[in-house]
Amino acid sequence: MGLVKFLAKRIVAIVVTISLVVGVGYVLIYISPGTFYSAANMGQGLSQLQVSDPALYNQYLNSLNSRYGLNQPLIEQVGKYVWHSLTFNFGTSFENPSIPIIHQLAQAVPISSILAFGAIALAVVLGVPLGVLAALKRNTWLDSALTTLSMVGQAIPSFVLAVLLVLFFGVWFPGILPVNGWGTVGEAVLPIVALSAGNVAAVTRYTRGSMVEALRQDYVRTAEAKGVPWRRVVLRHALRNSLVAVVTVIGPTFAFTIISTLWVEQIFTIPGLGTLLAQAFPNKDVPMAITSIYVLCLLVMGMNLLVDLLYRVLDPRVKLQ
Amino acid sequence: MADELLCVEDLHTEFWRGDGTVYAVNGASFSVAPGETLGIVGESGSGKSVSVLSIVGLVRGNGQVTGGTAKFMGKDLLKLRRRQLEDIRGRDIGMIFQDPMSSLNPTMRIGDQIMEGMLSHQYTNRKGAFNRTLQLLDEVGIPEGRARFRSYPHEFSGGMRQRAMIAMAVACEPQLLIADEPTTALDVTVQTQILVLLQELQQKQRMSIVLITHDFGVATNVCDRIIVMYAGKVMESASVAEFIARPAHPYTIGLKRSVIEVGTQAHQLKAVPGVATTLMAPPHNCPFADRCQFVTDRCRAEVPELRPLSEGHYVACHRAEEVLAEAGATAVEGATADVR
Amino acid sequence: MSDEPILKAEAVSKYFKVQGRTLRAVERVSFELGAGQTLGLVGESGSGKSTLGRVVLRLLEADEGKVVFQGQDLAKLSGRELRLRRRDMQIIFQDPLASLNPRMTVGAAIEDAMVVQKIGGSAAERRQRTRELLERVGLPVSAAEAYPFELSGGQQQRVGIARALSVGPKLVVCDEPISALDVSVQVQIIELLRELQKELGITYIFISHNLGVVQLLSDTVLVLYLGEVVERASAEGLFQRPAHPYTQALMRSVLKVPEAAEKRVPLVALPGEIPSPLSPPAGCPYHPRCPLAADRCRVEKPELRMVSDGHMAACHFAEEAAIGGVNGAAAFGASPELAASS
Amino acid sequence: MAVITAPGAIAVRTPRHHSQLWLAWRRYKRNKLAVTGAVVVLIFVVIGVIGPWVAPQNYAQANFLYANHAPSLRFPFGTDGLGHDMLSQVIWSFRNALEIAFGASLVSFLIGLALGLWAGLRGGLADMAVMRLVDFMFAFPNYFLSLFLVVAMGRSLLPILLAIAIPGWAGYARLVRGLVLGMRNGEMVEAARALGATQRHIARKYLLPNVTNSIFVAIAFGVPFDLLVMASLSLVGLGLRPPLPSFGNMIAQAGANVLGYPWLMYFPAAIFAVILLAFLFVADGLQEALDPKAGEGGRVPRSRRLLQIARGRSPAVGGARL
Repeated sequence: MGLVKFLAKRIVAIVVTISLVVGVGYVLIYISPGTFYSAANMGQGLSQLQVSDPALYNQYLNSLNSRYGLNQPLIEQVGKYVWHSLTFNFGTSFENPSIPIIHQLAQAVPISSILAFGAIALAVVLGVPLGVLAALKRNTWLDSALTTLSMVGQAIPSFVLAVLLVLFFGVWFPGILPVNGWGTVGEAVLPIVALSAGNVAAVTRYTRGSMVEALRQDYVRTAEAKGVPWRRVVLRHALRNSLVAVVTVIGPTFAFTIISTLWVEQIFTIPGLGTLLAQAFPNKDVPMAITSIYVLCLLVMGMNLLVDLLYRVLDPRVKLQ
Repeated sequence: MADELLCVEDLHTEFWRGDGTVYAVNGASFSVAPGETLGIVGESGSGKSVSVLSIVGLVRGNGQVTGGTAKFMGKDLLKLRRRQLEDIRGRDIGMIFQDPMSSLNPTMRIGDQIMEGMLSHQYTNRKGAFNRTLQLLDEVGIPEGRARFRSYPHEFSGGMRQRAMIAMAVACEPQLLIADEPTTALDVTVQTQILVLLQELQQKQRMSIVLITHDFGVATNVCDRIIVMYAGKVMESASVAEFIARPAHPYTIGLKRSVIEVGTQAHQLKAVPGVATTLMAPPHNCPFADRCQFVTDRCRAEVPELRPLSEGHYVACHRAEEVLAEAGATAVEGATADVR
Repeated sequence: MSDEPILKAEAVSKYFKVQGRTLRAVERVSFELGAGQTLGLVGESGSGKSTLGRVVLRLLEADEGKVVFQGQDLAKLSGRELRLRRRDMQIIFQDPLASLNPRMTVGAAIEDAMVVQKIGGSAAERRQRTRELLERVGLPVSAAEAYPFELSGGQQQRVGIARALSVGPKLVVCDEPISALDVSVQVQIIELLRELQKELGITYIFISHNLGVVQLLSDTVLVLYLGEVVERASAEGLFQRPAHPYTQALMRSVLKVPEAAEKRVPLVALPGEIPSPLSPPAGCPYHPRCPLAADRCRVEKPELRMVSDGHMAACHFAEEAAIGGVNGAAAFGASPELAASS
Repeated sequence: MAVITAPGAIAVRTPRHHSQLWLAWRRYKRNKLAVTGAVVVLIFVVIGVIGPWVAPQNYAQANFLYANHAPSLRFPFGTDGLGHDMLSQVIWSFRNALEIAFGASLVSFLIGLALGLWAGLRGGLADMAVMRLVDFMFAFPNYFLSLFLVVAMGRSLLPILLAIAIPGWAGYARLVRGLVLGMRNGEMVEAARALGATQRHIARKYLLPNVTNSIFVAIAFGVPFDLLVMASLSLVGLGLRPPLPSFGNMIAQAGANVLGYPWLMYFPAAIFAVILLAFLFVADGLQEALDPKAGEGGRVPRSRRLLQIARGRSPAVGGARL
């Protein structure tokens, strides 16, 4: 009952937010200076046509405009775009009129998802135990080493790390791991490492903080007073309650990771969403630009919803609202 | 005394803080006989909680026990390894704390929290623990045990939480129950309920209780013996009868005069001047000297040791006899003033 | 004392909205308070005593009823007029540290009160007055340079008192001013408050859950239960012959130091806990816990009524309770002189 | 006037009083990493300011004769495919990064401060409107809004600055509103109201002094975050339009050529990482130094503070804003 209502509310919120993002994004691109049909989009032939036969050129542009609905009033265009997005009817891009966007997405989305989810999973699997370790060994050399390391890890952006990895495995020690392309398991290793380093650091640091806090709590003392073995005190009482806090950072961390994926894909030349986006935006390929943002938003918001549900499972005090 | 259940001698505990070392417990000694209720009273910072937590190895943060012995059932608790202490905690020594909300794990069902201690000590098997938990819930006055078993702490009222804490502490029928300000966070009407419950359980299980409190009314109504702590030292130790009739330490007398209860007349009140301070160095004189109206040069130069005044009445004051005599005189004077 | 009461509350109510439900924090409370007198408010946590204290000062707006201070309906004052009026009515808080600005020294905090009210003359004169106030509340002048967190709890409370006094109030609401302090310090603060009242003729509203303190300081006492007054009497009358079963239970619950160990009596507990103010019981709010509860109590809410001269109680059976209660109190260890006087 | 308290009560501990700022500075100085970070940031700022006078070349000056030179005495950082001296590029990048990161942080802070104060002090409808907007901003990664804004406004300095700044206000607004609300309902403000203080007086003497530290810390974390966003824009082809130099452009360009001309990567990437690190150390140091409660036994649990950062703005866990 509560769950259904909660889900309904959240889904409405997601639809409204996404519509707003798509609408605002569309308007911003629409009002941007310059034409939509650049040489990069349409090929060199178009600029030659502009010189040789201006009338035909204009006719051609008009036909394009009506094809993409660009000659309608702005408000109508926005409405249509939002509606098409929500119904997953994306049409074709300017650049690749022959392939429906949905087909391009079908290829790109799984790739980016593997990278992002892989990076998050790695962050949790490594970060939580390291954080617990640092908290238990508080104020020792191990703790300061882990803390400093995670600070450095958080500060170095994923794309800089990606470049360093390319340098390392491509220039200095070539042949160990592939540094570009996509298709084999090996090709996923370096991008995921680049993406997750910052996350591992963040999760470590955060887990450490909340563990230290949890170990200080009265209920931990109660558990000790009951004679509960130390290992269980740490796992069932301290860690279990810290996880509640750690889960809250998973949402933001995932959002950040998804965005980092866009950058890292560029450096490893991986044909994911980032590649689509990086082609679409500078060239003002409206359908592609908006669609890729739309899909990314969906991913992030879906993850946030999942985190909220998980949070509810972990903390009985939280009521869904 | 060989028949004591717990015998603490010359306990020292220090805390390391950014700005120096805090001497929280400075040579506290006390003992608990089987079946008796010992009250430890004192103001905040007197070391009453820390000294008890020190014994069971639960001093937190940067605190450390730096000396003393604590013999419990023939073993010195301060010398045990963690594993050995874990065996004793919960099984032989149960504990309840001041704030029942923060003392309960918010993400764990009440029933599971009660069972946990029993299962850790292999006191019984899972099925047995479940049945015993239902029985315990009933004993501590939590109705509908089966439903309440599955509740979380935040679904309980303050009084109910403290009852659950008590169920947890007595689950393994410990020899000793340590109650650290168990009623301070509760309303007065609930306070009495909790104290009555503790008395009932004590009768039933024949355990000793160490009751830490700052409330003289609670201590004098519930305890058999009372010790007064100040600045990490035991200032006075006496049976409750002696304590009520012949307090001999100026601090005890001051505290008793500070107690405001229904019926207290304004002229009976007399403030102890000053405030208790934490010691940043080991005491080299009587720690109460600055606030004491009986102070002499000796008090400022020499630490008074806890010494017997009469049978079972110990006091750490150089001038206890004079204090006692004078207090008796003023009591008579006060009584005559009342009559007038 | 004086004929015209300095403060009058008429059927004051305050409601809060909590998750779409109405919490009746204070319901139809009335009282009069003469100048230089002390009104005690007692009750367990959640009884609405602190809320009432704030409504009286219009720190919270009353939802119903009115508060008349020195013949003036406070609700009718404009924001400006109210601010000016505040020099006559002040408040002392339970947690002095939380009520002081951590970024202001003690001296600055006290001076700021005068700056706000534009009193105290020049800056130098204000500083002088601050020094006097500090000395008056028992702090050294050097405390002016200290930040609040550098002081002990009792000293912080003295600062709170000095700040309240600095504007020369006629009425001071003391909201549990001693419950966070150690016993020995409690007495110091109480002595200070009593001295100040005698010296300056201040009127107090003293809020506390400690019956002893309320009895000691008050002339009149209101006993609150779930936001409602269940008993109102002179301090003497209330503590000698409590008429409401709740008041009696409260008094029984306070453990007194017995006169001798042999005179100890077994503890007897009042069953149950204060219900959630979000869903108060029907009829008399106290009936689920009341030993005297009859069918009538479950359906009919008792009005506050006169049970003896100047002594009001909201109980259908106040007369019966008054007799049984005091006997009961004796049985439960109340002092013999109280029992004897019945 | 009778002094009723006995001598003992008068013993107020009177340490030598120092201004809060001095105490904060003393705490800050103890943190070695933070001091090192501050020195690096200072160097960065100085080079950013005097850059145009010390750079060997103008950033736009290309020389095809010297394209793709490895680092040498003449070109310590090497040259790129158009023959730009990478050292000069780096020095000019300092300036651009400085302007955009500080500018963007300032602009988003000012917007956030105004809206947060308005919402927190006004309450009611204003608060609801602002908070709905904040919720909206937090629901999706703000980085996407930056992308659209760059497309709409172009790729020179001011548009990029605004594209980073405009989506960034929500974190500050929420922080300021939260601080204001937390205190507005607290006993300190109640006490001030009881004294008869006006809203203005309360805001000026009670609220503002108690929020500045948290805000300082938030900005300190915000600057490196904006640096990161700025650089990342180049990776999706929306950074400063060349020939305007920026770390993002250099890294993106080098990423494409890393197998052939790896030196293009060494210096820009390393220096950029060091700068980010330095800013982060400074922010972390400031947080510890400016939070006196943390020093006084930690009234605000550290995890709570971390949570505030995580939900507000922090470079690595601050995806909420991105």
